[in-house]
Amino acid sequence: MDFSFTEEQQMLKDSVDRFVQNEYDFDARQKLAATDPGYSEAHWQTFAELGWLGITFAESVGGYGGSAVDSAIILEAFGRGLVLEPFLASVVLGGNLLARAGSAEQQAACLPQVIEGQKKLALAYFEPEARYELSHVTTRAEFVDGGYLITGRKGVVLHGATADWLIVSARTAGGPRDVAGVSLFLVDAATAGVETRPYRMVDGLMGAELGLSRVRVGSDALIGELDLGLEVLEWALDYGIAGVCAEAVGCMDRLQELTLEYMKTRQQFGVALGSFQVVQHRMAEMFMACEQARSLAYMAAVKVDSAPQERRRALSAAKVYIGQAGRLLGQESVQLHGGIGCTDELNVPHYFKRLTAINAWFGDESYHLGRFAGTE
Amino acid sequence: MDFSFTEEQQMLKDSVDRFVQNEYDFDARQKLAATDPGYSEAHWQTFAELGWLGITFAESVGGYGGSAVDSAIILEAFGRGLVLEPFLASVVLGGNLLARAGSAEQQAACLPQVIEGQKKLALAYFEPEARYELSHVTTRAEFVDGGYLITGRKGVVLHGATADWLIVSARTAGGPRDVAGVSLFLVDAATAGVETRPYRMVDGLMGAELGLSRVRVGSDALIGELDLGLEVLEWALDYGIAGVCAEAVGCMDRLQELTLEYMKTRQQFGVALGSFQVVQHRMAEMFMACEQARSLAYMAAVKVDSAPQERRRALSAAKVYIGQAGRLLGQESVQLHGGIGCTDELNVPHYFKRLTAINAWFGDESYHLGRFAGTE
Amino acid sequence: MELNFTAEDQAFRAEVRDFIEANYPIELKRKVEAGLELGKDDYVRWQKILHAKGWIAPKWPVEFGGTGWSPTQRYIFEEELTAASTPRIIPFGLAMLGPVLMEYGSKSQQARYLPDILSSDTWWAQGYSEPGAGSDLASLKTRAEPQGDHYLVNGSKIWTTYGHYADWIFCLVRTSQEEKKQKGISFLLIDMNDPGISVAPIITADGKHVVNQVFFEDVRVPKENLVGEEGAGWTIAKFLLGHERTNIAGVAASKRQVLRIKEIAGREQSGGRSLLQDQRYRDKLSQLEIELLALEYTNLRVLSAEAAGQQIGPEASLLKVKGTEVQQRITELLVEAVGYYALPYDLDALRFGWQEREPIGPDYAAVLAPHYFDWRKSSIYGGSNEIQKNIISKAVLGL
Amino acid sequence: MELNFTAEDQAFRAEVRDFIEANYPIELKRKVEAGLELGKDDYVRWQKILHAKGWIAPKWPVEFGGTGWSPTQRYIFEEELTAASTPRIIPFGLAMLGPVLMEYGSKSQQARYLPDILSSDTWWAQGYSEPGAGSDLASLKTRAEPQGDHYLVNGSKIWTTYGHYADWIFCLVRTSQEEKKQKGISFLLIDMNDPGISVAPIITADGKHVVNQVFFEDVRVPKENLVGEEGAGWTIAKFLLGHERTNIAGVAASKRQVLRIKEIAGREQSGGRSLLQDQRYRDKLSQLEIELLALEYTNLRVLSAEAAGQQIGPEASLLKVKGTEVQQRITELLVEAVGYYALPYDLDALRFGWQEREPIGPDYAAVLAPHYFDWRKSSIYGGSNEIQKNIISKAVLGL
Repeated sequence: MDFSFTEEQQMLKDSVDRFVQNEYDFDARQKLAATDPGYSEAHWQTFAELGWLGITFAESVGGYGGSAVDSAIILEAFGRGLVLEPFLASVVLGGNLLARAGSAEQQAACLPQVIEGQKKLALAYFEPEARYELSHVTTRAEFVDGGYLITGRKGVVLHGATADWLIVSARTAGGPRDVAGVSLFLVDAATAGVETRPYRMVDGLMGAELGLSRVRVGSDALIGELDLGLEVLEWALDYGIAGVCAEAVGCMDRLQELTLEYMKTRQQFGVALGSFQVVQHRMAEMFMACEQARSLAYMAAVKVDSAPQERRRALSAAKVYIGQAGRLLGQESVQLHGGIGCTDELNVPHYFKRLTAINAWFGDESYHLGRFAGTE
Repeated sequence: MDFSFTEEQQMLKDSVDRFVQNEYDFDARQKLAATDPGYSEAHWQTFAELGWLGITFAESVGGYGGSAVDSAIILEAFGRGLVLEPFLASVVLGGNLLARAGSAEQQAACLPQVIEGQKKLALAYFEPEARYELSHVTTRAEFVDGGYLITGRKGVVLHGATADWLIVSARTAGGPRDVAGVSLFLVDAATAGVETRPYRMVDGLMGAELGLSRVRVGSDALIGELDLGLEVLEWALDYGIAGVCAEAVGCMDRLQELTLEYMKTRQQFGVALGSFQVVQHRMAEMFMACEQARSLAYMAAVKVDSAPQERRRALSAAKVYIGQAGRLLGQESVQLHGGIGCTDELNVPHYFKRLTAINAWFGDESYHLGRFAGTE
Repeated sequence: MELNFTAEDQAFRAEVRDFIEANYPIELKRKVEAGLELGKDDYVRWQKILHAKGWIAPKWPVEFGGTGWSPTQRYIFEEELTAASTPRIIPFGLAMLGPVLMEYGSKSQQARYLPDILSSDTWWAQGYSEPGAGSDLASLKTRAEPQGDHYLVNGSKIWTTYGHYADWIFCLVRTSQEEKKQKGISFLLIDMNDPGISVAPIITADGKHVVNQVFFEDVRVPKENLVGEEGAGWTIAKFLLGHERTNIAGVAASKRQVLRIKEIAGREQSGGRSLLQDQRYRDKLSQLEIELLALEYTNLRVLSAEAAGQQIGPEASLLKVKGTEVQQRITELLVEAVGYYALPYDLDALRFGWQEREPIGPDYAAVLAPHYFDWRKSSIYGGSNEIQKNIISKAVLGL
Repeated sequence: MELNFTAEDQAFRAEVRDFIEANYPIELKRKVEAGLELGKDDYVRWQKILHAKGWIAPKWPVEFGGTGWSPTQRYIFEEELTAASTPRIIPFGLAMLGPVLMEYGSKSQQARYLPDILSSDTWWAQGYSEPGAGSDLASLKTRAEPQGDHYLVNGSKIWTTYGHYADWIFCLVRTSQEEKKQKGISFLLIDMNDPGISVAPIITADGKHVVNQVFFEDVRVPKENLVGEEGAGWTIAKFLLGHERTNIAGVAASKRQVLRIKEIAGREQSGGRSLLQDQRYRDKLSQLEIELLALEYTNLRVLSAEAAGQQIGPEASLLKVKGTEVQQRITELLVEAVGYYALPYDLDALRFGWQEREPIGPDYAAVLAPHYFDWRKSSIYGGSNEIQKNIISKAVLGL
């Protein structure tokens, strides 16, 4: 029973913290968010050089053999800076899925370039009207002439328009909501028939709607087993949950610092706001929620590779708690800041927005409360 | 749109308030609660003399033609004093049910005596394992020799052991949970085969388990239509809900007074507890909850006689809100009183207990949240 | 106790409803229902329609252009306006400055300003808050130094709603430094076209421009623009606090929003059925509806007391706190309803709708998260909910 | 980061489990599982069993009779005791006075008192709170006037848990009136058989007698019963605050209670299925389980830090607040589970179970509402949750 980081992990944490500290002040972040790709390609190269993009991958493909705890360390630090780069999309979701279920050829073709920052992955699993039901897949992949023709629509693909490869879930058998019959395909984004419509999201990150119109891929584009893609997809999204939980803890931690600082300096009625007992108790509630969220985020990272039911139970618990804690921290920080907390120019509401977005990703509190109960 | 009381209602309220003020101080109440019937027969006679027992009944049977608002006025005042007498059981539940669905003969035989305080009614509708499902009736009434033989068990009959007549729900057709096939019977408590096991409840009121073993009643014991008893039963319980909502408002109001007084006088760290802002805001929350509960209690009383769906929606809304407000007021009052708030000798926890009991009667928050949604 | 409306009230309601149906422009209604941005023209257009009918200022005395309605009629009127999704009546002139001028203004001020308020020919803004004075309004610093026949105004006001539309602004300013801080405050009317005034937009968390910071640099304001005595500003501000609280609970608007939730949740899918049939979501909605019922009947109790001639006191604080809690909860449930499609952000779609473009996700989704973020302000402005609880604790509970 | 237990830890857990299974009397286990009352004999019996094994005081240094276990082992030990529904170890002697005597007591005090604490031959009570001094402990008034070789003690202590069982009581008393109020407080050991002491029962809201008020009237206490210096009482009390917090979160007990909820909700019927399958109830339970998981992992983080040699500071306040919130929520869900059958109240059934009598409702129901009422105390005693939030705000956040 040991919650401490290894020496390597501590060095990693220090290194990411330093990057965020030096390169990611709020104004610089906002400028980046307004650019066309919505993040910095230069930062991305830095991530690659510092080895962050390969942290969780096997050494055989050029990675560092780390775990979900390592990527959680990176994402918690990213959370503090509201980092915009597509680490979650390309490394945590796309990369890990490919590393787990992709063939040796697929891995060799893609992962080294992902790790070196030359190419990016995105995971296209959500469909309009699916809400959080993973088995709701209407995009179809037909087996034709020794390959597949994929047709359908995917929604809210995280960093979907800047990805070089898309991992797409498509139905190869069964009806629209059957659990079996969903397969995963690795699709080059430049393939004819792939159309992306990029947009900014409320938290400054980039999303895209994806149209697939008779997109032709070879039979080697299939990732993992035919019809059995859902299991590995769920695992990858649980990995994503561990990631956003860590990121949310970074957001909450920073929000708490910012609000605490404001409470100590902002004067009303001739005294600092922080001298009011109501403020003190509310800050204490925020502190407790943040600490407990951190505990569950650690648990989540450690349990990503547990047996499925144990993993689901842990990840859903963390997601529920962090959704609620994130709402508390976000709303209270805005409230305690008063009018200025509602303006675009202050950083506080942007943390609130990111926490709100995180709650919607990979299933909200209601969804995970249900999944949690189902793991008994 | 007028929330004010009529002159008669104001007089009624003053009169009940005066009674509670003079006759129902907490020590006297606790002594009464420890007696054998668990209440005062003398008080009951006073109620009769003051006309309270006939308030909602038609003048034709000796009543005063009042409404649920009138009985709410009485019960709100009773709530302030934690009054123990079986007004809810005999008048609100039993009396009103009989007045609505009983034959002219049944009414003439019973209601004048109920109004004059000579006899009491109790309503036996709940069965072990039924939880809040009214149609869960396994007690059977068989038609034999021109009358009925009733056999079964009823649980937690409010003031069941001191009642002279029991109104009993029993199945005359259908399976254990069918909506149709439940009938209501007026049973003399002295009939052979009726067995009651009385007990005190957590709030000091009296309940009873009821055993019915081939209890023979005439065909004239049937109240209302054969097999269609559930509808009138539900109406009577909604009348009961309006009653306990009003009583709960009285409890909350008094709890709030008591706590406020304590906050103004109790010193800690050299100042009154009420000078702490955290206490102030929590008292403000209690005030708001209590006022809103009062609004819904008025609504509940007025809507008792509305069309069924409108009635259900209003009564369920009130019950949910008052359950929650009652918990808040009860728990916070105890917490703010500190150690003394956890002792049997202080009145505060007894209000908390009554509010807790009220939440369980006639369906708790969860049950009524469901019924509320079902009225769309 | 009679909680139903009288036949006269019902007839009045029908009259209001008929008028709105006949006169409310459909293109305006569509904007309001979709939660899109209204411009100055939109507001003025609707207000002039009501003015033409004589219904623009129901709370004003009849001699100034009011309607002479009872509190219940006014309540019904507001209910019907909201139920029909009409634009809100901009309060600064009609609900705020108007009553102030009637109570404290000179005859000539009344004659000069009231008609244009009534006809919506002048757009007024409110100059209260300052960067350093939020909930602690009395610490405001904008100075108005008496100099001969005018005041020289220097300072800044913040959170000025629609300051960029305003022709005039009424301000709390400090005309004296020496006295107890409340006593040095005066109430001044300032022409927004005066030299030395500049307006800087403040972009709120939803990305929109509604509020502003207004700067005053050596602005010369004639002394005749002072309302009441010098130093009467605090008294006037407190008087206004009462008037600002008209319809503070926002019950009718929240009822309309609940219908919107039901419509949207009825269209959203969850596990093969509509989200509205999902018990977990439905329970949250039921809980909200019950809170709203509690608020509605509390509001009606206050209305009933008002109609019986009682003064509304700190009960208004309850309506403010619970009203905004309900409103904020509504915005949360709307965000929850659309799941992933709460995330795309498109400023044009938020302001003007998707128009000719294909929507990203369902067309109703674009406004929901921004509204959620933006509406956090409701528990901050108009006396923060913390201030309201202080008021309850002091004025009602005596703590 | 390694969140699983080591093989050694697992082996230790097995050893503890085996010992309990072999030595824990079944009739005691049944009482604890049903939530019934334990008498003095019950507690002492179990403590003597642990003492015979040498496991009664894991936190004590080995030279005084401790076990020499690591923090993780102690945690596992507590988990196993709780999972097996053993009676709680009465803390006043073992967890509280023991460490105080080791830190502040004289050699002769240690020699005189520690062995009987270890063997449970002396039952100690704690004399801290007074009728006028709740959360504000420093304002206590019980006086101990120095008179030659003894103190003359007058005053009263309240909320004395099992004071009616106690042979001895350790008290905070005022030995000086003149100094800053914390400084005049001393720590005194008093024989409950001394003349002038009387014990009055306090019946709590559940109807039970556990706590008492203890009165001191001209009680003569030898000066050798003073622990530490005169005036050191406040320092000792603060030292104790740390020790009192062992297992303050109560995770293992709450986990056991969650199993109990599942068992009861699995037996209760709701609409033709078990209550545990009712989504509305299940969601509340899931939410509770998630809160408990958050508490458990936070507790483990604190344990891990402690094992790494870090001092536990105000984090303990978090564990107290969240721990009692979870416990109280458990009692609420149990009451909800049984519906109407939460209402019957039978003091004998509450204390001793239904025994030969037919239960009213399910046999597990009688204790549930009384426990709910009684457990409100958990957020009041041991430093109320309000005090804990003050501590967090000051000691952690610097407000």
